[in-house]
Amino acid sequence: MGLSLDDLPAVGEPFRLLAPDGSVVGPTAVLAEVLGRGPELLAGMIAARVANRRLFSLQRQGRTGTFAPIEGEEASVVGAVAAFEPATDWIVPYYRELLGLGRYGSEVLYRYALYQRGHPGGGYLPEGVRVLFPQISLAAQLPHAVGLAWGRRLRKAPGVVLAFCGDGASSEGDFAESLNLAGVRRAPVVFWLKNNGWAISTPLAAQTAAPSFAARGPAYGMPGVRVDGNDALAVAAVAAAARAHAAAGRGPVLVEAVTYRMGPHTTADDPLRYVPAQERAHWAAADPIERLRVLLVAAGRWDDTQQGEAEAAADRAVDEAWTRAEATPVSPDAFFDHVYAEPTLRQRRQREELRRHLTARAAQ
Amino acid sequence: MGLSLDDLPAVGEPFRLLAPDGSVVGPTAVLAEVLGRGPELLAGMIAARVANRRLFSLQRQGRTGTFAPIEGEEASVVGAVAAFEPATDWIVPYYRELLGLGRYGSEVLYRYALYQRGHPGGGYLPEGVRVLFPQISLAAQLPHAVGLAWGRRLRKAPGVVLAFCGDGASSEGDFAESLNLAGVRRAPVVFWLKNNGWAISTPLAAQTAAPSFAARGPAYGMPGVRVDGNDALAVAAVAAAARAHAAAGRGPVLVEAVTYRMGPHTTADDPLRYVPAQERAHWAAADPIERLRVLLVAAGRWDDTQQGEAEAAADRAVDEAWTRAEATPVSPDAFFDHVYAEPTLRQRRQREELRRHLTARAAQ
Amino acid sequence: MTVLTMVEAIRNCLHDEMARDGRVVVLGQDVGANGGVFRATDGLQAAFGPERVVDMPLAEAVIVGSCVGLAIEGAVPVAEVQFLGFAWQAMHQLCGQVARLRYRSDGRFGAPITIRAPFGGGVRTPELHSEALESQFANVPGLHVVAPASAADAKGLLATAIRSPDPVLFLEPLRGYRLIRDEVPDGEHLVPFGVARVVRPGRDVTVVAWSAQVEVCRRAAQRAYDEHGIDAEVIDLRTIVPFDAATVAASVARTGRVVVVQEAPLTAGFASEVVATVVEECFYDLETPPVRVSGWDVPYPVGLLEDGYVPDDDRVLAGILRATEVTA
Amino acid sequence: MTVLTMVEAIRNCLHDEMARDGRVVVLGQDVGANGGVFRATDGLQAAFGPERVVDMPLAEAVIVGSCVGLAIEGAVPVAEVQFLGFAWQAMHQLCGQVARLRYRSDGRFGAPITIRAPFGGGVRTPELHSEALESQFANVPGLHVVAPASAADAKGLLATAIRSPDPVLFLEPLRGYRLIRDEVPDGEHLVPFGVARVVRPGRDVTVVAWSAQVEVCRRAAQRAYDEHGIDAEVIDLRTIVPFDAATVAASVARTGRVVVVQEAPLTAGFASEVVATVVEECFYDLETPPVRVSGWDVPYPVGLLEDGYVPDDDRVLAGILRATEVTA
Ligand SMILES: Cc1ncc(C[n+]2csc(CCOP(=O)(O)OP(=O)(O)O)c2C)c(N)n1
Ligand SMILES: Cc1ncc(C[n+]2csc(CCOP(=O)(O)OP(=O)(O)O)c2C)c(N)n1
Ligand SMILES: [Mg+2]
Ligand SMILES: [Mg+2]
Repeated sequence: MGLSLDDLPAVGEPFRLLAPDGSVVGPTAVLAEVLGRGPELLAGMIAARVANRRLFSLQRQGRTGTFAPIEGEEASVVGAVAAFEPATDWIVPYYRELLGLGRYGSEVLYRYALYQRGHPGGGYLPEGVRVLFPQISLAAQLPHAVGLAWGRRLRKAPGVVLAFCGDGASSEGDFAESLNLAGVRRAPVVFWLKNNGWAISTPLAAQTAAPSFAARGPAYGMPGVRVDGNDALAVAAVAAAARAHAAAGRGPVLVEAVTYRMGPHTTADDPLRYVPAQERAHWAAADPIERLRVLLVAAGRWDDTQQGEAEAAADRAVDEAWTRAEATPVSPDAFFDHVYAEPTLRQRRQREELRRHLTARAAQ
Repeated sequence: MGLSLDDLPAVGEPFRLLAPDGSVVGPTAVLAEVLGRGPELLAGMIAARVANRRLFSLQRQGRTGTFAPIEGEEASVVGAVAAFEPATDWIVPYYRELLGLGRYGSEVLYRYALYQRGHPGGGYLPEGVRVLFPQISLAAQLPHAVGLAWGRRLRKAPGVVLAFCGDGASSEGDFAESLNLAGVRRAPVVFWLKNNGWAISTPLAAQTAAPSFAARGPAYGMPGVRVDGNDALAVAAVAAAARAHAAAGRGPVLVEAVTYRMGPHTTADDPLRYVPAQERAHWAAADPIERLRVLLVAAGRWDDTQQGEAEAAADRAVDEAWTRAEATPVSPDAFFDHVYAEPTLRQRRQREELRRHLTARAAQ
Repeated sequence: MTVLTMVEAIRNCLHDEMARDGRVVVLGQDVGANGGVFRATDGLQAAFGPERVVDMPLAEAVIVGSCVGLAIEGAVPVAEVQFLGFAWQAMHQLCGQVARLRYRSDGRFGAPITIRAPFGGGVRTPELHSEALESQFANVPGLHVVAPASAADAKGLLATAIRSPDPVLFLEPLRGYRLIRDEVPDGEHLVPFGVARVVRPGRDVTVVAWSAQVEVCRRAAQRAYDEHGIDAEVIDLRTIVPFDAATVAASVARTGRVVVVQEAPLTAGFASEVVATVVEECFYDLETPPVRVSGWDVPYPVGLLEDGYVPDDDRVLAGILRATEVTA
Repeated sequence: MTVLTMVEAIRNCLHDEMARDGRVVVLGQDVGANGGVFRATDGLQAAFGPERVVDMPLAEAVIVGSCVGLAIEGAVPVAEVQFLGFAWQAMHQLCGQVARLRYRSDGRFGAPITIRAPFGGGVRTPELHSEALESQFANVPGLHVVAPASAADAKGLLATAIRSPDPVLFLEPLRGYRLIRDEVPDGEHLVPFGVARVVRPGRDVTVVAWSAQVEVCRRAAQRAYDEHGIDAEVIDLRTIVPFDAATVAASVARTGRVVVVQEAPLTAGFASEVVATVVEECFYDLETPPVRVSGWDVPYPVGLLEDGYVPDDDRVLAGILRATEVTA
């Protein structure tokens, strides 16, 4: 039953169920197991893409800061998260996944809106929503992920941690140290490396000479597997197998999801400076949403009404999140609030000084 | 010709030529190629062991500081260095190899004596001796090694860098970052990981869950191979193959030499607290010096006279180095000398203050 | 009260806190069977088992960084960095992550994390074992930086650190582990953060120090009294962050003179902060320029040169004489 | 003379130094085809090829650490850390290795290594892009720490840095890359380290700053003059290490009052060093307590809160009024 990690490649062609044109190329038994999740995955990916496009215009309107688009990588996020349990499992993102975490509830988008606006409330999710804050320092979230998994084990709480990172982040010392520690402690972590071809302008060949990132799994005492990150069903199947491995106490797993960053690195980046046009065209033809849509429509599991509803719902979700975020007040001296549980005497004095200053400024 | 890296294991039984009892178990063609170096290797190992024992008594006499014994690991150092060329190749040690670098000249032992005495002259070797200073910060020497190799390539100078580290150091971020960069830049570095079973009191099982350290080679785009680090001839053969690979422009290599730390971590350590007695006994029976001696004596290439001469020469070398080091003066304010090429104004003032202070202290 | 060395006081405190609170976990290099390279964790693994006293892989960044996740999941991590010089390997996790967990999460997650590290000179260690880096961490809001000078304070401050809802960098003077011995209260003993200790009251000049330099200053003060009739007040800061400026200022307001002593290099050391604060608070009380007695602006030196680097009572005494305008 | 933005001046300088000295190599994340995220290295790879302008893997420690080996083998590395906040990832290599290469080797190896890094706030970046960490590096002997405030100085100091036989941490104010524009000497232009620049002479109070805060102080000084008739002297330190205490002290000796301005958190920031030095050197000249105008003791804040954190001319002016005892 199900997919075994042992059957999946650590180097070479990533595992896939569907070809870019939506035709079935992988084991039909595996496909049968995940097909039922298809509409949910497709809706999740549409939500991510719609939101992503909306953010570009919000950014032009000055309603959100510079952001890191998810376009092209929807399957590698939505499909992975689909295998995890909000009731027990932590999601540890970096900065490019936030629009793909709808499975963890609408609060994620609202908090991401706060984050994008530079509001301090964007730094957490409320109790019960197991999504850690966006991480800017590359790979720095991975030690935290190991700690979360280890901490749950310590208090005998079930659950697996899904920790994202990029191909670039794999070169940081924190990546290696985290995998190694997770291996030693058999911490239930699924390290999910989205290989999207680029780290800003740095291509894979300048990032590593290794034939795959998944090859690092065995080097640190865990399975390492490659999956086609633009094949949402394959992603979901591999994620489920990885989660099951970790949940069974067999230790961590490294998954390399091979995908592609279709947009700029961030809205401040100009990929025309460095991305070869034919590379982009190649990947445009491997779009994760289109691939799944074709299959589901052919299978009678998706139609235009559903498509329209999914798009409209995604639009509404962005409106709601942004409206709510824009209405969330913040006091200009709020940065003193949570540095320590109790402010130091110095901080209290500084805060008074700032208040006097702000009052004077307002009076001007 | 000779040994090919492709034939060597990355996991499982390390490559060896001799069994612990000195009987031949590896390919005789390879053995034939390195056998001629046998006496030189044996003399080098004896020199290391004799010096090591002398250092224990020097330490008790207060003539040297805490030091990190090499006992048990002689083959994994002397055999490796034997394959490298003093005229072009850098040796980048950490702190446990210094007694095994006789191939690079007698200045190494003298400078190590200075180092051990806490003399600033112990921080370098003179021009022409390509041995970098001892490194205390674990794995921190590996980025330097990559830089050295890359720097030589930049100016089209030939040569390969032999960089040592321990099993413990392999867990540091610097280890992974360095291997990865060397892979990308195809830098001619041989990373030589001495797996001696322990990092102070931390055994392998607490250091990594990986089946071998050599497995990290392929994960960073280079061959990774295991050799019996107590088999000097096997070590020399593998080191030669690794050096040839790097010298040919084929990029770096990771070698894991499986050996054992027979002594305490340093003279300040008490291994009885944590080393199982039977483990030590097992490895005592795999002594690298005895193994090679048995073979060479049987082959008529070593006799008691040579043994006696090698031991006496080693003793003399220690006497000479220590006598010279103890006669090397140092000024008590020498730490101001080389912080910057030119001291800052602040430093000049501070130095004057210190001199006044030292004069007053002397007058007391 | 029992007379203990500092390392005994630390070990006892770790034991008591682990016994008291099942959430406390000790992690670091060689903290298990070996009991730490200075034996500060000796016996803990035998008492509490390998799940609560954990020998970690040799990787400072993930030792410190994993505490973030552990703390979020309800543990109370007490990590050891084997020597403070190797905290640089974990700087991004300690200063960029641990220190701002509460802040980044807008108060959602506390970071009840203690990072213990030996530091300071005087025992002829190899490189990077003796560096006094406290001011680099004092410049990082979100961290508490604690540096006890007595065994009693080591116990009382460490207990406060472990129970603190905020991260604490707990600095232990390596030359003091066995040399520092004093009466330590039995049972529960908590010393609050941000309250300096007057080690020796005096009227003529205020001498401020922390960690191992406190004892050096006490000796220098005694000599100032015996040899010059100068009555120096010695203040042990105990905690660098929070910095008890009030106690120092009150003393300087009385004495009108101040000497600040540290082992770190002079430039941008924490002594500069103490001086800058004192002149802000006590400008009109000061009768002579504040004096810093400090390590020099050089890397911590090799063994043969160490004695010229670490401030000794001669140099502190010279500083006291300078502040009191006595020409020696 | 040509009017250039600061980033243009930096780019020109890099180009000229690479053309002048074939040993200079530029390495860092995205410095090649992309020309750096701020375009500081734009065009260099096209001009000098991918062997001298090298896109590095995403790993700060080895970017900085490999410079040690490169330098020993005769190269002159100019590395970029994409934002100073990520220098923490390389702290052990920068402070523990690069900074002490000459020292550790007893003078055998120099370390002609330049590490460029943007820093400082005001442009609503994500976390860890705006932190002003200069004092943490100033506490590390062996490093020079340089922080130009004008395009001309950026050129002249960067050229000096690249030619320096010692390692230099070269800090570029990210909000100044395009905003700072001034006349830059054509051709070779070298500004020596350790020589502060009097930006605006004045008689009543000395204002000390570096990097982007120099312009803030200039504006505040103008307002002090226009609105209060106070004539402030503004001094740009240019280099933090070496610190030109003499120029600052000479000014304070005349004005008797000093305000030091920085973006970093107050506690243990470099402003404390400036104040401590000034009171040592000019104690009897000072008429009022030195004033620090600083970032607060909080991590660099998120975008919506940034304006309350970075010192602005209002706050510097308030500091000037305090130092001159004018109640606003
Ligand atoms: C430690 C660190 N170094 C540098 C940066 C600057 N930076 C931001 S994103 C990025 C590239 C990240 O690439 P990758 O890990 O592949 O993730 P992707 O953006 O492609 O999703 C860089 C270099 C950073 N944020 N953190
Ligand atoms: C970065 C760093 N962390 C910690 C230490 C303290 N320390 C010194 S030796 C050692 C163990 C090293 O083990 P390994 O790398 O296996 O080398 P070995 O001593 O066994 O030869 C430790 C933890 C150090 N020197 N550097
Ligand atoms: Mg990427
Ligand atoms: Mg070892």
